[in-house]
Amino acid sequence: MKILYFAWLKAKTGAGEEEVNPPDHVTDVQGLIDWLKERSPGHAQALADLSAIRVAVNQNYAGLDHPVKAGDEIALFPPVTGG
Amino acid sequence: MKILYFAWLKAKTGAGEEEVNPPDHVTDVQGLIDWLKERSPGHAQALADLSAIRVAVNQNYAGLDHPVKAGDEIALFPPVTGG
Amino acid sequence: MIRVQREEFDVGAEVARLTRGNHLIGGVACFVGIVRETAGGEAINAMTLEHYPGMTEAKLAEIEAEAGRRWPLEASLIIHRHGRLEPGEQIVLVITASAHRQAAFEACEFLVDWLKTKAPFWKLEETASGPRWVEAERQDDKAAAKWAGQGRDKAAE
Amino acid sequence: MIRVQREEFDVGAEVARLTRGNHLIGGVACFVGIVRETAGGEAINAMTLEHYPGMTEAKLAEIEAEAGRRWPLEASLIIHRHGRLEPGEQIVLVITASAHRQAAFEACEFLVDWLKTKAPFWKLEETASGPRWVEAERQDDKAAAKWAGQGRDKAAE
Repeated sequence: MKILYFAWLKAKTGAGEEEVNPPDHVTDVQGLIDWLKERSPGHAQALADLSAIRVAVNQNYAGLDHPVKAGDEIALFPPVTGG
Repeated sequence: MKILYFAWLKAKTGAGEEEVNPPDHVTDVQGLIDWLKERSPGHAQALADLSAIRVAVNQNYAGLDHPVKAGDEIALFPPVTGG
Repeated sequence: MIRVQREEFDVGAEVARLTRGNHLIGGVACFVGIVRETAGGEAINAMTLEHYPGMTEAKLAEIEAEAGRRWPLEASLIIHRHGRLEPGEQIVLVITASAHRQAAFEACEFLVDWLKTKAPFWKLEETASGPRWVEAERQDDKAAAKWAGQGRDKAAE
Repeated sequence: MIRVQREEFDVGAEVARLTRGNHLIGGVACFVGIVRETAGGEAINAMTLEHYPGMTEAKLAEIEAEAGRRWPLEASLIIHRHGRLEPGEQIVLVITASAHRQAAFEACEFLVDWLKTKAPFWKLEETASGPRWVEAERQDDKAAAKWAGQGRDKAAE
Protein backbone atom coordinates (compact mmCIF):
# COMPACT_ATOMS: atom_id res chain seq x y z
CA MET A 1 0.00 0.00 0.00
CA LYS A 2 1.43 3.38 -1.01
CA ILE A 3 0.82 6.40 1.23
CA LEU A 4 1.31 9.93 -0.16
CA TYR A 5 1.43 13.10 1.96
CA PHE A 6 1.01 16.62 0.57
CA ALA A 7 1.49 20.19 1.80
CA TRP A 8 2.10 20.44 5.59
CA LEU A 9 1.40 16.73 6.09
CA LYS A 10 4.55 16.02 4.12
CA ALA A 11 6.70 18.18 6.41
CA LYS A 12 5.12 16.87 9.63
CA THR A 13 5.37 13.19 8.73
CA GLY A 14 8.82 13.71 7.25
CA ALA A 15 7.85 11.76 4.13
CA GLY A 16 6.27 12.57 0.80
CA GLU A 17 5.63 8.92 0.14
CA GLU A 18 5.93 5.64 2.02
CA GLU A 19 5.22 1.99 1.33
CA VAL A 20 3.39 0.36 4.23
CA ASN A 21 1.97 -3.05 5.04
CA PRO A 22 -0.72 -2.52 7.65
CA PRO A 23 -2.07 -5.53 9.57
CA ASP A 24 -5.27 -7.27 8.51
CA HIS A 25 -7.51 -5.39 10.95
CA VAL A 26 -6.86 -2.18 8.95
CA THR A 27 -9.70 -2.27 6.43
CA ASP A 28 -10.76 1.36 5.92
CA VAL A 29 -9.32 4.88 5.81
CA GLN A 30 -10.11 5.56 9.46
CA GLY A 31 -8.33 2.38 10.55
CA LEU A 32 -5.37 3.18 8.31
CA ILE A 33 -4.98 6.67 9.75
CA ASP A 34 -5.16 5.33 13.33
CA TRP A 35 -2.46 2.83 12.45
CA LEU A 36 -0.27 5.41 10.65
CA LYS A 37 -0.31 7.64 13.77
CA GLU A 38 1.77 4.98 15.54
CA ARG A 39 4.64 5.27 13.07
CA SER A 40 6.26 8.38 14.62
CA PRO A 41 5.49 11.42 16.79
CA GLY A 42 5.46 13.41 13.51
CA HIS A 43 2.78 11.13 12.10
CA ALA A 44 0.76 11.40 15.30
CA GLN A 45 0.92 15.19 15.14
CA ALA A 46 0.16 15.41 11.41
CA LEU A 47 -2.86 13.13 11.69
CA ALA A 48 -4.22 14.38 15.03
CA ASP A 49 -7.02 16.56 13.64
CA LEU A 50 -9.06 14.56 11.14
CA SER A 51 -11.22 17.60 10.29
CA ALA A 52 -8.13 19.21 8.71
CA ILE A 53 -7.37 16.21 6.50
CA ARG A 54 -8.74 15.14 3.15
CA VAL A 55 -8.23 11.69 1.66
CA ALA A 56 -7.95 10.22 -1.81
CA VAL A 57 -7.99 6.48 -2.47
CA ASN A 58 -6.55 5.56 -5.84
CA GLN A 59 -6.78 9.23 -6.87
CA ASN A 60 -10.45 9.69 -5.98
CA TYR A 61 -11.70 11.65 -2.99
CA ALA A 62 -12.86 9.26 -0.28
CA GLY A 63 -14.44 9.33 3.17
CA LEU A 64 -13.10 7.82 6.39
CA ASP A 65 -15.20 4.70 5.86
CA HIS A 66 -13.78 4.01 2.39
CA PRO A 67 -12.19 0.50 2.22
CA VAL A 68 -8.43 0.18 1.74
CA LYS A 69 -6.48 -2.86 0.63
CA ALA A 70 -3.01 -3.97 -0.45
CA GLY A 71 -1.91 -2.23 -3.65
CA ASP A 72 -4.01 0.91 -3.06
CA GLU A 73 -2.56 4.41 -3.37
CA ILE A 74 -3.81 6.47 -0.40
CA ALA A 75 -3.15 10.22 -0.32
CA LEU A 76 -3.55 12.37 2.79
CA PHE A 77 -3.58 16.15 2.49
CA PRO A 78 -5.16 19.37 3.79
CA PRO A 79 -8.15 20.96 2.01
CA VAL A 80 -7.05 22.05 -1.47
CA THR A 81 -6.26 25.68 -2.36
CA GLY A 82 -5.78 25.71 -6.12
CA GLY A 83 -7.25 28.00 -8.75
CA MET B 1 -30.46 70.76 -36.64
CA LYS B 2 -28.46 67.71 -37.77
CA ILE B 3 -30.31 64.43 -38.41
CA LEU B 4 -28.37 61.14 -38.57
CA TYR B 5 -29.78 57.83 -39.83
CA PHE B 6 -28.21 54.44 -39.17
CA ALA B 7 -28.65 50.86 -40.45
CA TRP B 8 -31.77 50.38 -42.59
CA LEU B 9 -33.05 53.89 -41.84
CA LYS B 10 -30.07 55.19 -43.81
CA ALA B 11 -30.97 53.12 -46.89
CA LYS B 12 -34.70 53.91 -46.70
CA THR B 13 -34.32 57.66 -46.23
CA GLY B 14 -31.50 57.76 -48.80
CA ALA B 15 -29.37 59.84 -46.45
CA GLY B 16 -26.88 59.11 -43.70
CA GLU B 17 -27.03 62.68 -42.51
CA GLU B 18 -29.06 65.81 -43.32
CA GLU B 19 -29.26 69.38 -42.06
CA VAL B 20 -32.85 70.47 -41.48
CA ASN B 21 -34.64 73.56 -40.22
CA PRO B 22 -38.01 72.43 -38.93
CA PRO B 23 -40.73 75.05 -38.25
CA ASP B 24 -41.30 76.42 -34.75
CA HIS B 25 -44.14 74.03 -33.91
CA VAL B 26 -41.63 71.15 -33.95
CA THR B 27 -40.51 71.09 -30.31
CA ASP B 28 -39.98 67.41 -29.47
CA VAL B 29 -38.80 64.14 -31.02
CA GLN B 30 -42.33 63.02 -31.89
CA GLY B 31 -43.03 66.31 -33.68
CA LEU B 32 -39.71 66.12 -35.49
CA ILE B 33 -40.34 62.59 -36.75
CA ASP B 34 -43.85 63.55 -37.96
CA TRP B 35 -42.32 66.48 -39.82
CA LEU B 36 -39.44 64.39 -41.28
CA LYS B 37 -41.96 61.90 -42.73
CA GLU B 38 -43.09 64.64 -45.14
CA ARG B 39 -39.66 64.97 -46.72
CA SER B 40 -39.97 61.96 -49.10
CA PRO B 41 -41.79 58.66 -49.55
CA GLY B 42 -38.59 57.00 -48.33
CA HIS B 43 -38.71 59.04 -45.13
CA ALA B 44 -42.40 58.21 -44.67
CA GLN B 45 -41.66 54.51 -45.05
CA ALA B 46 -38.55 54.53 -42.85
CA LEU B 47 -40.34 56.36 -40.03
CA ALA B 48 -43.73 54.62 -40.30
CA ASP B 49 -43.29 52.23 -37.36
CA LEU B 50 -42.13 54.14 -34.30
CA SER B 51 -41.82 50.94 -32.27
CA ALA B 52 -38.93 49.92 -34.56
CA ILE B 53 -37.03 53.18 -34.04
CA ARG B 54 -34.69 54.36 -31.31
CA VAL B 55 -33.63 57.95 -30.87
CA ALA B 56 -30.58 59.76 -29.55
CA VAL B 57 -30.53 63.51 -28.92
CA ASN B 58 -27.00 64.90 -28.72
CA GLN B 59 -25.67 61.33 -28.41
CA ASN B 60 -27.89 60.32 -25.51
CA TYR B 61 -30.83 57.95 -25.78
CA ALA B 62 -34.09 59.93 -25.68
CA GLY B 63 -37.83 59.30 -25.67
CA LEU B 64 -40.42 60.69 -28.10
CA ASP B 65 -41.23 63.53 -25.70
CA HIS B 66 -37.62 64.70 -25.48
CA PRO B 67 -37.31 68.39 -26.55
CA VAL B 68 -35.41 69.26 -29.73
CA LYS B 69 -34.01 72.64 -30.76
CA ALA B 70 -31.81 74.30 -33.36
CA GLY B 71 -28.23 73.04 -33.16
CA ASP B 72 -29.17 69.60 -31.78
CA GLU B 73 -27.82 66.37 -33.26
CA ILE B 74 -30.70 63.89 -33.56
CA ALA B 75 -29.98 60.28 -34.52
CA LEU B 76 -32.66 57.80 -35.64
CA PHE B 77 -31.87 54.10 -35.80
CA PRO B 78 -33.23 50.58 -35.19
CA PRO B 79 -32.61 48.78 -31.88
CA VAL B 80 -28.89 48.18 -31.53
CA THR B 81 -27.26 44.80 -32.18
CA GLY B 82 -23.66 45.18 -31.02
CA GLY B 83 -21.56 42.99 -28.79
CA MET C 1 -10.10 51.95 -21.25
CA ILE C 2 -12.24 51.70 -24.34
CA ARG C 3 -11.37 51.40 -28.02
CA VAL C 4 -13.54 51.37 -31.14
CA GLN C 5 -11.48 50.18 -34.07
CA ARG C 6 -11.46 48.32 -37.39
CA GLU C 7 -8.30 46.42 -36.53
CA GLU C 8 -7.98 42.96 -35.03
CA PHE C 9 -6.93 42.71 -31.37
CA ASP C 10 -4.70 40.27 -29.46
CA VAL C 11 -6.41 39.02 -26.30
CA GLY C 12 -3.18 37.94 -24.59
CA ALA C 13 -1.40 41.20 -25.29
CA GLU C 14 -4.37 43.17 -23.97
CA VAL C 15 -4.61 41.09 -20.77
CA ALA C 16 -0.86 41.50 -20.22
CA ARG C 17 -0.95 45.26 -20.83
CA LEU C 18 -3.97 45.76 -18.57
CA THR C 19 -2.62 43.80 -15.62
CA ARG C 20 1.10 44.52 -15.84
CA GLY C 21 2.53 46.03 -12.67
CA ASN C 22 -0.71 45.87 -10.68
CA HIS C 23 -0.13 43.09 -8.19
CA LEU C 24 -3.40 43.69 -6.39
CA ILE C 25 -5.12 41.84 -9.25
CA GLY C 26 -5.99 38.24 -8.45
CA GLY C 27 -8.60 37.46 -11.09
CA VAL C 28 -9.15 38.51 -14.69
CA ALA C 29 -12.34 37.69 -16.58
CA CYS C 30 -12.51 38.11 -20.36
CA PHE C 31 -15.11 37.74 -23.02
CA VAL C 32 -14.42 37.51 -26.74
CA GLY C 33 -17.32 37.73 -29.20
CA ILE C 34 -16.70 35.97 -32.52
CA VAL C 35 -18.56 36.09 -35.86
CA ARG C 36 -20.50 32.83 -36.32
CA GLU C 37 -20.92 31.20 -39.71
CA THR C 38 -24.68 30.76 -39.35
CA ALA C 39 -27.56 32.78 -37.98
CA GLY C 40 -31.14 31.58 -37.80
CA GLY C 41 -30.12 28.50 -39.79
CA GLU C 42 -28.74 30.48 -42.73
CA ALA C 43 -25.06 30.65 -43.70
CA ILE C 44 -23.32 33.98 -43.14
CA ASN C 45 -20.50 34.98 -45.50
CA ALA C 46 -19.58 38.05 -43.50
CA MET C 47 -21.06 40.84 -41.44
CA THR C 48 -20.52 44.57 -41.44
CA LEU C 49 -20.74 46.46 -38.18
CA GLU C 50 -21.95 50.01 -38.51
CA HIS C 51 -21.64 52.33 -35.52
CA TYR C 52 -22.38 55.88 -34.42
CA PRO C 53 -18.98 57.56 -34.14
CA GLY C 54 -18.81 59.79 -31.10
CA MET C 55 -21.82 58.36 -29.32
CA THR C 56 -20.30 54.88 -29.35
CA GLU C 57 -17.12 55.97 -27.62
CA ALA C 58 -19.04 58.14 -25.14
CA LYS C 59 -21.43 55.30 -24.24
CA LEU C 60 -18.68 52.72 -23.86
CA ALA C 61 -16.75 55.03 -21.55
CA GLU C 62 -19.92 55.67 -19.53
CA ILE C 63 -20.74 52.01 -19.03
CA GLU C 64 -17.15 51.16 -18.19
CA ALA C 65 -17.22 53.84 -15.48
CA GLU C 66 -20.53 52.43 -14.24
CA ALA C 67 -18.99 48.94 -13.92
CA GLY C 68 -16.15 50.50 -11.91
CA ARG C 69 -18.68 52.04 -9.53
CA ARG C 70 -20.60 48.79 -9.10
CA TRP C 71 -17.65 46.42 -8.64
CA PRO C 72 -14.20 46.87 -7.06
CA LEU C 73 -12.25 46.67 -10.33
CA GLU C 74 -8.51 47.25 -10.59
CA ALA C 75 -8.68 47.62 -14.39
CA SER C 76 -11.03 47.11 -17.32
CA LEU C 77 -10.99 47.28 -21.09
CA ILE C 78 -13.63 47.25 -23.81
CA ILE C 79 -12.61 46.89 -27.47
CA HIS C 80 -15.38 46.84 -30.09
CA ARG C 81 -14.58 46.49 -33.76
CA HIS C 82 -16.53 47.96 -36.68
CA GLY C 83 -16.41 47.38 -40.44
CA ARG C 84 -16.56 44.10 -42.33
CA LEU C 85 -15.76 40.87 -40.46
CA GLU C 86 -15.81 37.25 -41.60
CA PRO C 87 -16.83 34.13 -39.65
CA GLY C 88 -14.21 33.29 -37.03
CA GLU C 89 -13.09 36.91 -36.66
CA GLN C 90 -13.17 38.56 -33.25
CA ILE C 91 -15.79 41.32 -32.80
CA VAL C 92 -15.56 42.44 -29.23
CA LEU C 93 -13.30 42.04 -26.21
CA VAL C 94 -14.20 42.80 -22.60
CA ILE C 95 -11.62 42.38 -19.83
CA THR C 96 -12.22 43.04 -16.15
CA ALA C 97 -9.60 42.65 -13.43
CA SER C 98 -10.18 42.62 -9.69
CA ALA C 99 -8.61 41.33 -6.50
CA HIS C 100 -11.17 38.51 -6.49
CA ARG C 101 -12.79 36.48 -9.19
CA GLN C 102 -16.45 37.11 -8.46
CA ALA C 103 -16.27 40.85 -9.07
CA ALA C 104 -14.32 40.25 -12.29
CA PHE C 105 -16.86 37.72 -13.60
CA GLU C 106 -19.90 39.79 -12.68
CA ALA C 107 -18.56 43.03 -14.13
CA CYS C 108 -17.55 41.26 -17.34
CA GLU C 109 -21.01 39.75 -17.83
CA PHE C 110 -22.62 43.08 -16.99
CA LEU C 111 -20.57 44.86 -19.65
CA VAL C 112 -21.27 42.24 -22.32
CA ASP C 113 -25.00 42.27 -21.60
CA TRP C 114 -24.94 46.04 -21.79
CA LEU C 115 -23.03 46.09 -25.10
CA LYS C 116 -25.70 43.86 -26.66
CA THR C 117 -28.52 46.22 -25.76
CA LYS C 118 -27.13 49.74 -25.52
CA ALA C 119 -23.96 50.19 -27.56
CA PRO C 120 -24.87 51.91 -30.84
CA PHE C 121 -23.75 49.21 -33.29
CA TRP C 122 -25.78 47.55 -36.04
CA LYS C 123 -24.90 44.31 -37.79
CA LEU C 124 -25.54 43.75 -41.49
CA GLU C 125 -25.19 40.09 -42.42
CA GLU C 126 -24.22 38.94 -45.91
CA THR C 127 -26.19 35.79 -46.74
CA ALA C 128 -26.80 33.80 -49.93
CA SER C 129 -30.21 35.49 -50.20
CA GLY C 130 -28.68 38.96 -49.87
CA PRO C 131 -27.79 41.36 -47.08
CA ARG C 132 -30.00 41.65 -44.01
CA TRP C 133 -29.90 43.73 -40.86
CA VAL C 134 -29.75 41.67 -37.68
CA GLU C 135 -32.76 42.25 -35.46
CA ALA C 136 -32.37 42.89 -31.74
CA GLU C 137 -33.19 39.90 -29.53
CA ARG C 138 -35.63 40.16 -26.69
CA GLN C 139 -33.55 37.76 -24.61
CA ASP C 140 -30.72 40.30 -24.73
CA ASP C 141 -32.99 42.88 -23.11
CA LYS C 142 -33.86 40.33 -20.44
CA ALA C 143 -30.17 39.66 -19.82
CA ALA C 144 -29.41 43.36 -19.50
CA ALA C 145 -32.42 43.98 -17.22
CA LYS C 146 -31.16 41.52 -14.61
CA TRP C 147 -28.38 43.94 -13.65
CA ALA C 148 -30.73 46.57 -12.21
CA GLY C 149 -29.39 47.21 -8.70
CA GLN C 150 -26.65 44.57 -8.96
CA GLY C 151 -23.03 45.20 -8.24
CA ARG C 152 -20.74 46.18 -5.42
CA ASP C 153 -23.06 45.08 -2.61
CA LYS C 154 -23.66 41.66 -4.12
CA ALA C 155 -20.03 41.11 -5.14
CA ALA C 156 -18.90 41.95 -1.60
CA GLU C 157 -21.05 39.22 -0.05
CA MET D 1 -8.20 19.99 -23.05
CA ILE D 2 -6.32 20.22 -19.81
CA ARG D 3 -2.68 20.95 -19.03
CA VAL D 4 -0.76 20.96 -15.76
CA GLN D 5 2.57 22.67 -16.29
CA ARG D 6 5.34 24.76 -14.76
CA GLU D 7 5.60 27.02 -17.81
CA GLU D 8 3.92 30.36 -18.41
CA PHE D 9 0.99 30.42 -20.88
CA ASP D 10 -0.16 32.95 -23.48
CA VAL D 11 -3.89 33.70 -23.16
CA GLY D 12 -4.26 35.05 -26.69
CA ALA D 13 -2.46 32.11 -28.30
CA GLU D 14 -4.60 29.65 -26.34
CA VAL D 15 -7.86 31.41 -27.29
CA ALA D 16 -6.78 31.46 -30.95
CA ARG D 17 -5.76 27.78 -30.94
CA LEU D 18 -8.96 26.69 -29.20
CA THR D 19 -11.34 28.57 -31.48
CA ARG D 20 -9.52 28.35 -34.82
CA GLY D 21 -11.61 26.81 -37.56
CA ASN D 22 -14.75 26.33 -35.44
CA HIS D 23 -17.13 28.95 -36.77
CA LEU D 24 -20.01 27.76 -34.62
CA ILE D 25 -18.37 29.59 -31.71
CA GLY D 26 -19.96 32.96 -30.95
CA GLY D 27 -18.74 33.62 -27.42
CA VAL D 28 -15.56 32.81 -25.52
CA ALA D 29 -15.24 33.35 -21.78
CA CYS D 30 -11.85 33.23 -20.07
CA PHE D 31 -10.55 33.48 -16.57
CA VAL D 32 -6.95 34.13 -15.60
CA GLY D 33 -5.88 33.75 -11.99
CA ILE D 34 -2.86 35.83 -10.97
CA VAL D 35 -0.59 35.77 -7.91
CA ARG D 36 -1.40 38.75 -5.69
CA GLU D 37 1.27 40.61 -3.75
CA THR D 38 -0.61 40.50 -0.46
CA ALA D 39 -2.76 38.00 1.41
CA GLY D 40 -4.52 38.71 4.68
CA GLY D 41 -2.72 42.05 4.85
CA GLU D 42 0.75 40.53 4.66
CA ALA D 43 3.16 40.91 1.73
CA ILE D 44 3.80 37.82 -0.37
CA ASN D 45 7.20 37.43 -2.01
CA ALA D 46 6.19 34.35 -3.96
CA MET D 47 4.10 31.22 -3.70
CA THR D 48 4.82 27.61 -4.54
CA LEU D 49 2.05 25.44 -5.87
CA GLU D 50 2.33 21.78 -4.95
CA HIS D 51 0.07 19.30 -6.69
CA TYR D 52 -0.74 15.59 -6.82
CA PRO D 53 0.61 14.37 -10.17
CA GLY D 54 -1.79 11.94 -11.78
CA MET D 55 -4.82 12.79 -9.69
CA THR D 56 -4.63 16.44 -10.72
CA GLU D 57 -4.76 15.62 -14.42
CA ALA D 58 -7.51 13.04 -13.92
CA LYS D 59 -9.65 15.41 -11.88
CA LEU D 60 -9.22 18.31 -14.30
CA ALA D 61 -10.23 16.09 -17.21
CA GLU D 62 -13.25 14.86 -15.24
CA ILE D 63 -14.54 18.31 -14.39
CA GLU D 64 -13.95 19.57 -17.91
CA ALA D 65 -16.06 16.67 -19.21
CA GLU D 66 -18.73 17.51 -16.62
CA ALA D 67 -18.86 21.14 -17.85
CA GLY D 68 -19.31 19.81 -21.39
CA ARG D 69 -22.28 17.73 -20.23
CA ARG D 70 -23.89 20.65 -18.39
CA TRP D 71 -23.43 23.33 -21.05
CA PRO D 72 -23.37 23.22 -24.86
CA LEU D 73 -19.65 23.97 -25.24
CA GLU D 74 -17.80 23.91 -28.55
CA ALA D 75 -14.42 23.86 -26.85
CA SER D 76 -12.78 24.30 -23.45
CA LEU D 77 -9.34 24.47 -21.91
CA ILE D 78 -7.95 24.38 -18.39
CA ILE D 79 -4.29 25.17 -17.75
CA HIS D 80 -3.06 25.10 -14.15
CA ARG D 81 0.55 25.84 -13.29
CA HIS D 82 2.58 24.39 -10.44
CA GLY D 83 5.95 25.32 -8.94
CA ARG D 84 7.17 28.70 -7.72
CA LEU D 85 5.35 31.83 -8.91
CA GLU D 86 5.88 35.48 -8.08
CA PRO D 87 3.27 38.25 -7.70
CA GLY D 88 1.87 39.21 -11.10
CA GLU D 89 2.48 35.77 -12.59
CA GLN D 90 -0.41 33.83 -14.08
CA ILE D 91 -1.50 30.71 -12.15
CA VAL D 92 -4.50 29.34 -13.97
CA LEU D 93 -6.37 29.77 -17.25
CA VAL D 94 -9.88 28.58 -18.01
CA ILE D 95 -11.39 29.11 -21.47
CA THR D 96 -14.89 28.05 -22.52
CA ALA D 97 -16.33 28.56 -26.00
CA SER D 98 -19.95 28.20 -27.03
CA ALA D 99 -22.36 29.40 -29.69
CA HIS D 100 -23.78 31.84 -27.14
CA ARG D 101 -22.28 33.85 -24.35
CA GLN D 102 -24.35 32.68 -21.40
CA ALA D 103 -23.24 29.06 -21.64
CA ALA D 104 -19.62 30.19 -22.00
CA PHE D 105 -19.80 32.46 -18.95
CA GLU D 106 -21.57 29.94 -16.75
CA ALA D 107 -19.30 27.04 -17.65
CA CYS D 108 -16.21 29.21 -17.06
CA GLU D 109 -17.39 30.27 -13.60
CA PHE D 110 -18.35 26.69 -12.78
CA LEU D 111 -14.87 25.44 -13.66
CA VAL D 112 -13.09 28.17 -11.70
CA ASP D 113 -15.26 27.58 -8.61
CA TRP D 114 -14.54 23.88 -8.92
CA LEU D 115 -10.77 24.38 -9.27
CA LYS D 116 -10.72 26.35 -6.02
CA THR D 117 -12.38 23.57 -4.05
CA LYS D 118 -11.55 20.25 -5.69
CA ALA D 119 -8.36 20.42 -7.76
CA PRO D 120 -5.54 18.87 -5.70
CA PHE D 121 -3.22 21.88 -5.44
CA TRP D 122 -1.78 23.47 -2.31
CA LYS D 123 -0.29 26.95 -2.08
CA LEU D 124 2.73 27.71 0.09
CA GLU D 125 3.21 31.47 0.49
CA GLU D 126 6.61 33.04 1.17
CA THR D 127 6.16 35.95 3.57
CA ALA D 128 8.53 38.11 5.62
CA SER D 129 7.63 36.00 8.66
CA GLY D 130 8.40 32.75 6.84
CA PRO D 131 6.56 30.25 4.64
CA ARG D 132 2.92 29.39 5.36
CA TRP D 133 0.39 27.08 3.77
CA VAL D 134 -2.70 28.87 2.48
CA GLU D 135 -5.88 27.71 4.21
CA ALA D 136 -8.98 26.83 2.24
CA GLU D 137 -11.68 29.50 2.31
CA ARG D 138 -15.22 28.67 3.30
CA GLN D 139 -16.57 31.15 0.76
CA ASP D 140 -14.99 29.03 -1.98
CA ASP D 141 -17.03 26.03 -0.82
CA LYS D 142 -20.14 28.22 -0.92
CA ALA D 143 -19.31 29.32 -4.47
CA ALA D 144 -18.80 25.74 -5.60
CA ALA D 145 -21.99 24.54 -3.89
CA LYS D 146 -24.16 26.92 -5.90
CA TRP D 147 -23.59 24.82 -9.04
CA ALA D 148 -25.49 21.79 -7.75
CA GLY D 149 -28.02 21.02 -10.47
CA GLN D 150 -27.04 24.03 -12.60
CA GLY D 151 -26.12 23.78 -16.25
CA ARG D 152 -27.60 22.93 -19.57
CA ASP D 153 -31.22 23.51 -18.59
CA LYS D 154 -30.58 26.89 -17.09
CA ALA D 155 -28.26 28.05 -19.87
CA ALA D 156 -30.88 27.12 -22.47
CA GLU D 157 -33.53 29.39 -20.93
